[in-house]
Amino acid sequence: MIGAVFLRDLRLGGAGFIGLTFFLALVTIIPFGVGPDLNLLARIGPAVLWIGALLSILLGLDRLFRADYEDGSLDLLLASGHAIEGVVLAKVAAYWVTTTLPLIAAVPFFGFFLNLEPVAIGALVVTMAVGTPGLAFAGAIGAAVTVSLPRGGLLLAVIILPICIPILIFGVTATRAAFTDPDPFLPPFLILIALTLFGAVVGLFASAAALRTATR
Amino acid sequence: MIGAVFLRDLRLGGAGFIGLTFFLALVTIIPFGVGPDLNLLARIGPAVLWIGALLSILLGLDRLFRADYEDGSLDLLLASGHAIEGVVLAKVAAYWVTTTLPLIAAVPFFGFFLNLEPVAIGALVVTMAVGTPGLAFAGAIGAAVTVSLPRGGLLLAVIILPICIPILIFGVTATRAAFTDPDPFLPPFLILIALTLFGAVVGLFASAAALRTATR
Amino acid sequence: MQIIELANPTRFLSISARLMPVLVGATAVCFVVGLYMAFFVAPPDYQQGETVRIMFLHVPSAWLAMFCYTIMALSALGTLVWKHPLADVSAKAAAPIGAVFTFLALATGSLWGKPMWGTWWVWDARLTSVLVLFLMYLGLIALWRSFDDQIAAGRLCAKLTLVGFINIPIIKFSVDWWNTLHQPASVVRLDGPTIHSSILWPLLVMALAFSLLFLVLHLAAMRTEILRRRVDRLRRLAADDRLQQGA
Amino acid sequence: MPTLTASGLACQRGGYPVFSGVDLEIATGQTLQVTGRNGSGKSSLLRLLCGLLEPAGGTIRFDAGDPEARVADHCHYLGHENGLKPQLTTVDNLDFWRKVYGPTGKAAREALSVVGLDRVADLPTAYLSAGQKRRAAIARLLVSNRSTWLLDEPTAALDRPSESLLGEIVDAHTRAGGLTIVATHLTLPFAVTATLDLTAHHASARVPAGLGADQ
Amino acid sequence: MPTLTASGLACQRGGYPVFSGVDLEIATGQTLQVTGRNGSGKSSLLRLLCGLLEPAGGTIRFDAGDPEARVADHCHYLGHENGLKPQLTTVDNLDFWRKVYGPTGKAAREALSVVGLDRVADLPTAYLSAGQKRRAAIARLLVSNRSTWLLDEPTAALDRPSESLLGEIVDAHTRAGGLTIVATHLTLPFAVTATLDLTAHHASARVPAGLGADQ
Ligand code: HEM
Ligand SMILES: Nc1ncnc2c1ncn2[C@@H]1O[C@H](COP(=O)(O)OP(=O)(O)OP(=O)(O)O)[C@@H](O)[C@H]1O
Ligand SMILES: Nc1ncnc2c1ncn2[C@@H]1O[C@H](COP(=O)(O)OP(=O)(O)OP(=O)(O)O)[C@@H](O)[C@H]1O
Ligand SMILES: [Mg+2]
Ligand SMILES: [Mg+2]
Repeated sequence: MIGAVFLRDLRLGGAGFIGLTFFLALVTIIPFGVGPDLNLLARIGPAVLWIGALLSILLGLDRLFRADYEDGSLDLLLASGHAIEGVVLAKVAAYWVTTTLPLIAAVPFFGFFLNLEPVAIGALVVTMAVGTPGLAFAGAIGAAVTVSLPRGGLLLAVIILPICIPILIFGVTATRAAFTDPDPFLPPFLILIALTLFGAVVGLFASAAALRTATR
Repeated sequence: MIGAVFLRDLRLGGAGFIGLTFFLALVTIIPFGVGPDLNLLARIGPAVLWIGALLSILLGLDRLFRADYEDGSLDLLLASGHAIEGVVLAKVAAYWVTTTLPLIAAVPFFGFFLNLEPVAIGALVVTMAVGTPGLAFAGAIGAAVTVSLPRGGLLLAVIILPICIPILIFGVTATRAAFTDPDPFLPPFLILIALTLFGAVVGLFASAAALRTATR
Repeated sequence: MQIIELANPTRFLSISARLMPVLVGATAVCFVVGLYMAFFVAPPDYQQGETVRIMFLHVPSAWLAMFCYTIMALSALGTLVWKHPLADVSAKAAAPIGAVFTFLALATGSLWGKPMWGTWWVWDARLTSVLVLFLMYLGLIALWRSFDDQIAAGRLCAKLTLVGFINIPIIKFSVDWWNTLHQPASVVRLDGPTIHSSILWPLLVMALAFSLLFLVLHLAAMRTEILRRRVDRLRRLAADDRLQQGA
Repeated sequence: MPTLTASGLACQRGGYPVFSGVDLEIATGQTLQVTGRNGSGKSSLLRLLCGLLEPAGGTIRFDAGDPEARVADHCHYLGHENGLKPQLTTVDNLDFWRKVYGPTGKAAREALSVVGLDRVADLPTAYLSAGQKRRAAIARLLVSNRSTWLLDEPTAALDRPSESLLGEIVDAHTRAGGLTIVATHLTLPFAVTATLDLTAHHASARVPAGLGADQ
Repeated sequence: MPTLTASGLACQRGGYPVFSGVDLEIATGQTLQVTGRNGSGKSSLLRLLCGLLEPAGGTIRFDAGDPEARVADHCHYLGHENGLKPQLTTVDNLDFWRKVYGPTGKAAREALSVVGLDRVADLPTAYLSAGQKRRAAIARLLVSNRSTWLLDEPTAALDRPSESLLGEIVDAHTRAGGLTIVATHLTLPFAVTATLDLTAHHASARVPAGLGADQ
């Protein structure tokens, strides 16, 4: 069942583009914002890309469960005897693959825009690959809580942003540590892994519980 | 009719309360990423606020026409003998008033968090007031297109980006010019005005056309 | 039927109605005494001068900001575990009050920050985590207000409240875990208060006054919420066709 | 005195022909029932008439004095969806449509009391049951006087008493000289002047329009 | 041989009691029709049975050999919404549900041809008319063999011929030993073993639960 939901959501995909659009817009205008200072740009580059990833994950989340809720698929999935957690897992995984994976793949390209060193780009790809699934799962809580509301988008973002802050902090810290010398990369990176795992577990169960309430 | 649609959408749009909270959340996460350096924050502040405005416009965009499409109001409005352009105008105006106007009004407050100078704050208010309507109209095209095509995501990106990025660039450049000395404020600002007008006209007619096909 | 007996909002309404005048009186007395002590009894700080008096507003509001969220988290447990209807009402009523106290803590803190640190705002761990707390209050308020169905709203907000509770220890221990400008705890700590009694006493009285104020506001908000829900229910009943048959 | 005439009307949806060669004529004070199997194009025909779809062939003529008149300027369309915002009260919803269609008919409250919804007029529409919502949508026909009513499955979700209420409303409209076209496969609670069965006009084999006859 | 028994079932929605004291028992090869006025809780009862809602009181027992069995593991639920993705073709939609429910029944195409949709099998579901979509949802019941069918207004939007088709499908299911519970206020195109009228179990005065015993 998990596989079927995952594959279907991959095919339906689509939501990813708006995130990518936004990401592109963000990366393009930051250089105009900071002015022509390449060193500064390189310094804040990792943070910009991380924040961009977080925000573009937010952008499509609104429709994560809502489409299924509105056309009755969610009811059917829940009444099919399968665990809701499986449904959440499959949907979040598909969401991550369609929205965030392209972003991560594009990081080398964006990094070039922002004048990042190769090490920094490498570190970004690694930390983002590890950290963004945590963000997606945490975001799923917001998507599940607001699934029955007529206008979810902004509310969802408000609810989710505070929860995502720890992952953001350690993602950026680890990336920075990778290319600034004295700081060790491993400790923040391990914390990031722990946070993602924690976020995934909490997100999985909390959003499953919230979905159960929402279809009541 | 335009007045009726505008007023109804204002009422449905609810308070700008959520929008403001979202903006606050956004501003809060920036220092987590780039670090708490107040000088740096002051430099990227205008770009951050502009990005925030773009984001808050994008976040609710999905539902701009979709809600009316799904509950049948859009059919009724189109079958009432009125021009669709009027409907689009009213809805985008109401959308802008509910999502972006509160943000612009609150820019002085957020400027204080980001350590912006008064001149920068003033310039931001002016450029955002001029530029964001253009973003909203450009976004309306995307919203209209996705109503008719379930998988309009890519199209949306392709349409929105070429209009939004120039507006963002000139908005940020004009703001920076206002508080960095040698650069003149007027040229980028005039371009910004021209871009907004262009975006508004194109957005109005393109989204009206897209909506006409959506109800086919 | 047991749920009705267990909850008994009617009894809650009558008891709280009787308690209310007493509580309001006690709050007023505490505030008068506390403010008097804070402004006339407590000595000005040799270093900070008169600005130290902001502390008597700042510290209690900061405590209450955290306390209020704790109350909400406990209420959330009540909603999820015992399905107690009053727990819903309590959580919903506490959110705006908590937001106000948090705002007070932020406002007084930054007023104090200007003379002390030379800036209204810095992005340090303590300050930022309080700002995040403020955001969570606002998010929960927005979420509550978005729902028509109060039962569903109660359960969903309860889950979210519990998820957000991690922030409370972060606020409390941020000063110990990270280097910050903000000063570490001197009253509420394991090895007892380290602060001089001429300041400690006014502070404690003010804290009591704030707590009583919270209690009064919370009870009042809960009463309003219960009555509001009853009105709402009556309106829904009016919409029920089957009842109109008889009417 | 309006007349609505269509001749040789053809409809395509998503590139597929749905029906073709449909002729109809309906004059003031008449009611036309459109029937047909699922997918025969009943809803599509109504949408063609009110301009939500463009005909793939044939012509629609609407004579109402003014030569510029389009059906859309003179019609009420009742679709599958009710066009009510759940957050607004029922009376506010109707008031909105009254402004959009022109405030030439009954006041919103009055229209609601005609369909027996006066007691719920000030409740958010979300609180209403499916049948009550449908009645509120029917009340929309009364807030503005328009000569042509295009009703798509108007009795969906209505219980018996509400159905006969609808019958009275349509009868009154007919007596006042209005035209009504109703698409439904259920029996209607009012008198019908003529019936058009779309199954007969069904585009024979549902061949994709561009692809040639041998597919 | 499954049996589904419920006793003293009570339901609350949004804090309001909807019905209480509902007993029902249905065994293999039987069909139960649930009737009642609008809002009496027909849909809610089905959702209770398949576990989408939690009962406010009473018990549901499902005997199907295995003591761990829940209704959800053995049921097909047909709700108001069809659960079809407009972007996917009809056959892909069915294939998806076949994987979710377990591929124990007919192949997707075969099921579609049973409900007479073979010609539109490869069209995006968005292009189907209301009745065609409903038929596609009915075809879902055939792609996986499950003993208990919970059908909520299955005939909504169906024309006469499709209605009798549904009748045949349910009859075949009954003959094969399945249980069927149908919530509807319309007459059904198949034989019914028993009828449960929810209006009789209506929570007496609709007193709000919880917050206002004295109201
Ligand atoms: C907006 C800025 C500020 C915020 C958000 C803030 C927040 C807090 C919080 C949450 C507490 C309670 C801590 C606990 O119970 O452990 C607290 C206590 C305290 N704050 Fe602030 N604060 C701010 C600014 C300041 C400033 C500028 C000063 C003065 C230098 C200050 C001095 C204190 C003191 C003395 C305490 C009592 C600590 C104790 O004795 O336990 N705060 N503040
Ligand atoms: N948006 C659409 N795009 C493409 N084709 C469509 C669309 N909507 C409907 N169709 C097709 O047009 C045909 C007619 O549909 P229509 O909804 O008019 O039928 P109907 O007679 O109203 O049927 P029902 O009784 O089910 O309501 C159907 O075969 C359907 O497949
Ligand atoms: N999501 C919900 N939240 C709160 N109350 C609800 C919800 N859904 C339904 N109700 C209420 O529960 C009652 C029963 O609804 P239900 O949908 O079960 O009725 P029904 O018998 O299926 O009616 P219909 O014939 O209109 O389909 C109604 O009074 C309705 O107002
Ligand atoms: Mg139709
Ligand atoms: Mg029902």
